[in-house]
Amino acid sequence: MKKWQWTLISLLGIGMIVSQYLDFIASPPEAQMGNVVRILYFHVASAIVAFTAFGITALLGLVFLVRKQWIWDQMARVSAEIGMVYTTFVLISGSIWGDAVWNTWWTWDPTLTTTLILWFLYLAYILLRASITDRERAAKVASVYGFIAAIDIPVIHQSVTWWRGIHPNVITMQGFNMPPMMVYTLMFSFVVFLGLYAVILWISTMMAKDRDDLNDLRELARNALAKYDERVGS
Amino acid sequence: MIMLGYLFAAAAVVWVGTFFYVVALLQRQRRLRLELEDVKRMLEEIKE
Amino acid sequence: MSHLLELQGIQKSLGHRSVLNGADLTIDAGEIVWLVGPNGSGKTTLIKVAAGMSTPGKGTVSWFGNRPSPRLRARIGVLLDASFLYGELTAEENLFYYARIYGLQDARQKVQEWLERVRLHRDKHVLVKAFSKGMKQRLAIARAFIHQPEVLFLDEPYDGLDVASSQHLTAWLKAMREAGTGILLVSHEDTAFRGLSVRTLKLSQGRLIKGESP
Amino acid sequence: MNFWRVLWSMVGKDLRIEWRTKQLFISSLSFALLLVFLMGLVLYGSGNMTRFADAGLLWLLIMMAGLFSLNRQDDKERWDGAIYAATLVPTDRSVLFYARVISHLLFVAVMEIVLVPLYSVVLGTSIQVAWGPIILVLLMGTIGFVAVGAMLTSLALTSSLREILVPLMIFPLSVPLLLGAVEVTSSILQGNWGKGVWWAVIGAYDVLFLGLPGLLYDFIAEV
Repeated sequence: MKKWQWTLISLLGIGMIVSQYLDFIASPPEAQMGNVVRILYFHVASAIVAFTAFGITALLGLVFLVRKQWIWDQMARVSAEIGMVYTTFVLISGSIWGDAVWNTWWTWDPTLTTTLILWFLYLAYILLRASITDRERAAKVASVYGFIAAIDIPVIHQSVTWWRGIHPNVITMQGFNMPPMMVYTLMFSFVVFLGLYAVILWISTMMAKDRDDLNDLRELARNALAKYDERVGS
Repeated sequence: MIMLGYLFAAAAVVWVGTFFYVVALLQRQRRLRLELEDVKRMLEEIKE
Repeated sequence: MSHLLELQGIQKSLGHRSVLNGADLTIDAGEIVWLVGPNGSGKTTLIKVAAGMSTPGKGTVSWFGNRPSPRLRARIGVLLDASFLYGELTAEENLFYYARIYGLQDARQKVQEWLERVRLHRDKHVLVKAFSKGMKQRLAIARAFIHQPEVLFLDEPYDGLDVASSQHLTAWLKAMREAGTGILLVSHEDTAFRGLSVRTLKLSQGRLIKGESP
Repeated sequence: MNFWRVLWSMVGKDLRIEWRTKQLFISSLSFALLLVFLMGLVLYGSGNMTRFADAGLLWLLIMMAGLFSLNRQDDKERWDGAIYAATLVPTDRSVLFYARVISHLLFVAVMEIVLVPLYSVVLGTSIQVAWGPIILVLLMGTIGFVAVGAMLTSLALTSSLREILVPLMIFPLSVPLLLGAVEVTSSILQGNWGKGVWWAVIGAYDVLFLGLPGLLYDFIAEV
């Protein structure tokens, strides 16, 4: 491996260890929830990554539609996949949290509901991409869909919030104030998570690009060989 | 109430998993690069 | 004088298979280009790209010296292996629908005219889903020709036609060519249009090269 | 002008085909009717539901009916590639989208005319309390749903999974619309107009999804 890769991995490893230390040892338990609050560092940070990833998918989709360069499409595709994984994390950690704090694995809380809808929306995005063979068309369709889905997310969240507003809301964050140490921990986990996202996005994009290039080159080689055979044959 | 120990272990597992995933990703990427170079070289040879 | 159709450096991949790889083509008024190439060499894809039905990965398409635009689409005609007809409409209704889409002034008259030309006037009230392959093909030809396009893209137009219809088609192509239409023709037949002088191009490895005349 | 001429030709063609193949409409409607009766059966008839559940079930029923229409129209256009001819129209390609919206809307509206009164009878819902608002919310809700659906069918046009993908995309994307429609309908059933904000959500959906696809359509209308 190259030097920058070692540096990157070491940095990542250190970040992870520090984050783990901050989460579980340095930061205090919360007054009412106790140690359960520690899930939050993981949960909220995952959510931030998921939203960022989908936002970037939508943005890069538009860039692709305008500039028509494959790299944007490849990056958008990879970003949606990462976002999907982190949305799953959010749902799982949210359920664990819910069970511990509200004594229920699932509730139709606005944020939870939106996250679940988000999960379905991008599941469809990935399936849509995978089921269209024409590369140009798949990229365009996915860009348009990604953009519309991203526009719809705030609308969905707002409407679900209003919806809950009418019905009794079991979840409140009232009386939840964070001591500075908790704030630092939360901030640090944001940094680590976003850094992790950036690294995975970057490597995966390069891989996606290389894989596409490889397939193109193989095709070229096949054509060139055919031409060569033709010439020798005639 | 969830035990702190379990929580710690679960988080640690996720971290370690992610870490090795990134390492594996880097390695896969490197192998892909090498293969790409290979095909490129082969293409050059064919052209000549 | 600009070309009726000009393709420059067209690239197009389907999946990871690159079908077109820098294809160049020009068609001028009154010219028939016969496109040949083995199965899967990208002839249909080339037509789709040239007709603006599909966007190329790279390269430019121009019609009548301009970028393809909605307005210019009224001046091209396309016939692919799918007929673009509605099974639940009669032959007459299908043609009339397309005549209306193209905004023809004398739509009714044109429809009757073409129904007679393709010898379907007796079956004009029959639903197209009951048509045989040859009848459908004849109707599809009428559908592609009815608005008198200035550039025609024909993918296997002789498919399923009987001898008489083939001769008619050849005669129409000749007449249209004389009227200044540019035609891009894909066909594995070569006897059917023997009477026409055509420029042959071969699609090979995603590029167009000069082919031998029939 | 070109656009309107093409639009009306397309809608006219759809109506003509719809009229000719009545048995398809009738079979879709029969299935929806069956659903209504099944709902009545399992819920043990009238008066067992809150106004809220009432409105919710009604809208789910309508959306199911809408999905029928989408899939059927798609099949019809797909026969021998007529759907691809839309890329050749001598006007803006978004005309295909708008023609679809209008045809679907008519189809679903006719179904609603039969379904909604029947639903109210079978499940003991007192729809007659306010015909005007009910019709308005049905119309606005259906427009939004049909617009989302028409856009998604065009997106999934060449996808090999389209039959399953369209429902998978349509329901998450139209959650606000569904919530708004249910909210307003249940208010109307209780005798008032409901909160303005929900009317606004439905209206916003209509505007957003009638407008956006029109702008983005040229990117997606091709083979």
